[in-house]
Amino acid sequence: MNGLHLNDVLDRNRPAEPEALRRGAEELRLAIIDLIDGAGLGHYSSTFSIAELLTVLYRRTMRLKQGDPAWPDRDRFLLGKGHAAVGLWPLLAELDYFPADWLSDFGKLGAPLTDHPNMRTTPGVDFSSGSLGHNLSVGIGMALAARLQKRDYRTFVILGDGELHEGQVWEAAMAASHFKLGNLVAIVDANGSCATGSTSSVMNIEPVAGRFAAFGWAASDIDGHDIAAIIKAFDTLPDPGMSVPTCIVARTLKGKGVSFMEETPRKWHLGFLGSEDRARAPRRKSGKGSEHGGSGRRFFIHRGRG
Amino acid sequence: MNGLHLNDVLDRNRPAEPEALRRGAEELRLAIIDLIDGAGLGHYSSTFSIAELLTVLYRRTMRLKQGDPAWPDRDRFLLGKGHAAVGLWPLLAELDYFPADWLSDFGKLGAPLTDHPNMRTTPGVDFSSGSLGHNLSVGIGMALAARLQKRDYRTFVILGDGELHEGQVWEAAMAASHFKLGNLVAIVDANGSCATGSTSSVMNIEPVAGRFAAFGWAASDIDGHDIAAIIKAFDTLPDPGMSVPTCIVARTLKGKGVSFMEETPRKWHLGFLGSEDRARAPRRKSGKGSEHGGSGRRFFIHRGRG
Amino acid sequence: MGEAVDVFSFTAGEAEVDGGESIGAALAKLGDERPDIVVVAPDLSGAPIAAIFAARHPERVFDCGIAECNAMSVAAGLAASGYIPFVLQMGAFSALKCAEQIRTDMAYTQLPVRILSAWSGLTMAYFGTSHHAVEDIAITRAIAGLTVVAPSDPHSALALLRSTLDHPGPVFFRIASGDEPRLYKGIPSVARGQFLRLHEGRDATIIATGLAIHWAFAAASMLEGEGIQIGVLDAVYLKPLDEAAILEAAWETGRILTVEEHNVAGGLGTAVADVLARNGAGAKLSVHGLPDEHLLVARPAELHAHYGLTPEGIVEKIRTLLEAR
Amino acid sequence: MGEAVDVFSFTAGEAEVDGGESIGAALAKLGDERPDIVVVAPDLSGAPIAAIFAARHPERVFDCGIAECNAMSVAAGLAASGYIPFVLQMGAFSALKCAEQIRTDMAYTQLPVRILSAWSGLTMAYFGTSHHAVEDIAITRAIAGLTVVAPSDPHSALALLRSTLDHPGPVFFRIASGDEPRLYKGIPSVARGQFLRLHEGRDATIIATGLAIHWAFAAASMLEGEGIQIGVLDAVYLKPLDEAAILEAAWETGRILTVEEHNVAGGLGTAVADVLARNGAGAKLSVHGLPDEHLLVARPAELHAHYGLTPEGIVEKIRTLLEAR
Ligand SMILES: Cc1ncc(C[n+]2csc(CCOP(=O)(O)OP(=O)(O)O)c2C)c(N)n1
Ligand SMILES: Cc1ncc(C[n+]2csc(CCOP(=O)(O)OP(=O)(O)O)c2C)c(N)n1
Ligand SMILES: [Mg+2]
Ligand SMILES: [Mg+2]
Repeated sequence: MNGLHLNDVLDRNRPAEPEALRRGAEELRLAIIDLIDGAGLGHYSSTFSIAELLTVLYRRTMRLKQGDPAWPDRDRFLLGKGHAAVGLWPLLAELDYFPADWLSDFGKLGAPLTDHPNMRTTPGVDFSSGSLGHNLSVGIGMALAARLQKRDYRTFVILGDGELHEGQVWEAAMAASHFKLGNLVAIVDANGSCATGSTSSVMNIEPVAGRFAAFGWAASDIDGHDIAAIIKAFDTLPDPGMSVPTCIVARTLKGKGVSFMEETPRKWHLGFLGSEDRARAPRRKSGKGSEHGGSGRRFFIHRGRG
Repeated sequence: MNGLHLNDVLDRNRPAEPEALRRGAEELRLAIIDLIDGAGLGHYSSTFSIAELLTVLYRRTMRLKQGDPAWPDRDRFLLGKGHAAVGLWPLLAELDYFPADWLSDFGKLGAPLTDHPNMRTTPGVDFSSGSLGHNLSVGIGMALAARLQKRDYRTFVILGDGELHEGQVWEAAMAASHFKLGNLVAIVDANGSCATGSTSSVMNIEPVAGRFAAFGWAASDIDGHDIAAIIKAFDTLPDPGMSVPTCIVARTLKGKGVSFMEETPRKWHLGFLGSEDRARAPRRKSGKGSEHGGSGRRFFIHRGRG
Repeated sequence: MGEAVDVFSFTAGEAEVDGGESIGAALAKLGDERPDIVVVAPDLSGAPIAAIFAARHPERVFDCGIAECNAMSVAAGLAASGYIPFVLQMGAFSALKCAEQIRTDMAYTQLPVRILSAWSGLTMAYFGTSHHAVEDIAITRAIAGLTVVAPSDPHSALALLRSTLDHPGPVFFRIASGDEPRLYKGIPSVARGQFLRLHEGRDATIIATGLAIHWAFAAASMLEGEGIQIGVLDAVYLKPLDEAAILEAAWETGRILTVEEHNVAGGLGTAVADVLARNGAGAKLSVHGLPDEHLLVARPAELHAHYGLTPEGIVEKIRTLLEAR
Repeated sequence: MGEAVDVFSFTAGEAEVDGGESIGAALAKLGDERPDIVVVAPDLSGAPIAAIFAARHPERVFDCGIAECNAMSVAAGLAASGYIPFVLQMGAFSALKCAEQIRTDMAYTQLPVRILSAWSGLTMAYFGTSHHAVEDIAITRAIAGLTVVAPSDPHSALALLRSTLDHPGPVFFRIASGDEPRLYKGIPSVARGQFLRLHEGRDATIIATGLAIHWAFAAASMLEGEGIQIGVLDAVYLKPLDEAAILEAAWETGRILTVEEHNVAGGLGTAVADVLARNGAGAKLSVHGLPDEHLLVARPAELHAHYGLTPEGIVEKIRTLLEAR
């Protein structure tokens, strides 16, 4: 896929072009639409907000080994907001962590690729998630392990902004700075929305960077859809041997890339594209299209009548 | 006791003299020694660090009604660090919330006065505690109730500094400012020690006021043994109708008042005074003295051999 | 309609169900009558069960964000101040995540909090094991002073909601999706600690709870055509448990099958076994539910079929039970 | 010695017990042998079980402060990175407070975390209901993929510690105070899912766990003087449960008494009842433990006496059981 061979080590901050990464993020969105079409259900808007972040991480920033998801020196990646797992699958397939044809079984009974990440079924998933609020703690365990093993891998954790409501995140935030984990990087997907409404109107989390800073982190905001800004933030991470964990607050749009999702991101927290929606959404040329009729379904808010 | 009659309303910020309050705190410590002597076990050092805070709250600051622990307009008091309950019992007895002779049964099988506060057995306990980290959340419920009922009572919550490790405290801290609870006052007993060691060496919590401020509170430090400073902080609390919760970080000494406890507060987290210790500790003239021999026992650290 | 709809449709609260009330509508109506009812809903104030109430009484709804434990203790504080809080929780994150808050802040203190634990069992199974709520009967039944009920349709939900309203201690409602099809014609009258009888039996008795009672009832109807008479008891109360009904079933039909969307270790089946064994009732017991192992992840209907949690699966279990010895 | 000492003495880890090893000493020794063992201890790194290890291997001990849930998930992260973490927790704040972290981060993921849940049952009962750990058997047994063991003395603790060391999934150790008097002369050999037999029986069998096995053994000795032969089984494995031993006891002695420091709803008694009823074993069962109600608060010894959790109380239960029918 990416012109790489099995067991090639993919170095950190490899020279991927910003423009190629930008296109990669767009392709990822299209692949996500295809995957959810196949499964008949999925989390569009939560995944679209991190498309650029995931693309830069997997295609440029993280040290990985093609085809070897268990390589001990790989950088670790944890998806605290596990409901965006569908965004991982195309990237992990590209790394030859599993056969690409697994993608077509996404969401099926007994299939390895599931709606939330499961480390026991999907090679390349460093930890399972689904319950919000656990994975920053798990990341601390991995970062402590790196130090014990004198390895210099980094552990990246993407958290939802609503996920910051969970107290365990703050237990972990406290512990990460206490343990001086310069090898831990938290990325908050500040897409402004949780399930019920705008994150801060449901339960205020601002100032996000200010809160992490008070908990002992080096924290700053970036535009989470600006490839150049993401590259700059990741390229200039402190050495993993340093003693302050880094928090990057990525300001994003929930539903980014699909106009009607950007407008009503909550409706697209969970659903699938119905026929009318599909006509309006961007499509891959090769996209098989959904076999499902009907309009988008929303889990928490209300069920459409159509 | 305090020259008051049943059903007298005790106004907020009543004119209790600083010197009398200072003496009151000392008397409270002596009463605590007596109570623990009677029970044969108790939390000295955690209670001694809040003697001044409790004394000013109950003898000056809180609006209460003599003999009526369920008066709807009373200010509420929650002891997040429930293991300091023994410090409450003399103060609640003084308010005629229960007969003074209950004190002599403290800690006995079936007695209403227990090592941790139990709202179902002790009139005047606004909520039970024992598991650290819950009571700030409970206080939010009470503060929300005040607003719904259009009552202007305040809810005070004393938290241990180790208790701040619990994530639920930060869930509550987030919610209190979000709900604009100007009628909620958190007092952190920053005595510098949790069970295993110094609070911040076990798990750093500093800057405490800075963390609360980042979570939307008006927060500041005071000397928690300086009666004048405590009075000033409590007398100048914002009106309960205001929209920002207040956090007072009281810098205290764990074991304050007993030299050998101040020196090794952890050893006195839980224990009882043995004969040698008793000779060194301050005593009430009327103190009955313990029937227990032996030296102090420490729960978490190690058991003495003597 | 796409097939996704079965999985997540959750209309309770949004609409009248079959001309009757939904849980959400009922809660809102209770809220009209009783100013002491408040709702706490961690990032769920827009969910149907809470939404009608929220629209009518916004000042009495407190969303606490995605902080389930805080929501529980806040509710306890409200209850200690004279309110009857209904805390809406997702099944996977209620008993399992907040057991300590339930035990310590509600049960120990005996406060009238009501936990609406919705999307329990496999309702959200598609999302992975993290979203399975198949341990909650075991957890809640072990907490002294907690009442545990499990409505099986909107009508029994209403009956339980209303009849427990003034119970002095906490009540845990184990709700599946909340928009199960109607099972009871009218609002059944429920009494504390009693099962509801749906079908008279002679050859065996099925005791089922929640969604499972629908399959059980269908199974009994299927068997009736063959002349096999199966009693069906809806375990709407899980604690206190209807010991008298269990023993009577043991006595009268000699064979009992329990069915539930819960781990067979520690659920309704175990609770029934407990009653039988302690009372020396010699009935034959078969326990049907989710195996005590890592469950597959898929849509609920697929998993129900896979694990035999269907009328057909139950018929098969009954046949085996009838053949035993 | 003041009487307070009985309540809280907790020497495990501090010293050799009866010339044998304590849990803390054993853990430290394992740590010497195995560099992959780490300790996580929320504000408990100075507690005896952790302290010797901490003195010898400070770089492998992570105190997480009073944040039990975080400690659990941090341990899971360490386990996913090749370590065998031992998480020391207080009984009241382990299964009850962290059930979701156990289920989701350890059991779902099948990671080799060991939870040392100490001060369980009524060990800390003096501190109030918040410190009672009497729901943990019910909670842990309902979690698929979790192994649950309950050492009853330092020797069985060692046996369990060592024999489970390389088990691929998570293991929950239900430990009372950790310095119970010695019950086993040497280190017993334990096999996964099997009880230990302490006494041969004919008239009835007592199945007890943790502290209760001490009283059970004393009761059996008392009854032996009267010519009554009571089998005694130490339920060191609570999950998987020793179904074969239970059924054999039912078959051979016809009468079973279970004893535990746990709510009688959902504990060992319920688990044994479950096995009996599902297997149609007609044995008479009596379940002895803490009543399913608000417990008194006092020192453990006072509560044990109050609730009949003593050799004498057990003798009485056995007499009633022997008289039955
Ligand atoms: C502990 C827990 N509570 C509730 C949920 C249900 N849930 C899934 S996604 C979601 C909203 C998450 O918001 P956010 O973290 O901002 O993620 P986003 O969807 O915006 O990416 C909720 C409440 C969950 N998965 N885990
Ligand atoms: C949830 C919970 N975990 C652990 C404990 C055990 N415990 C009792 S007191 C204590 C230390 C508390 O430290 P701090 O909050 O600073 O209070 P202090 O004793 O200094 O007043 C601990 C860990 C508890 N009561 N609750
Ligand atoms: Mg968000
Ligand atoms: Mg302290």
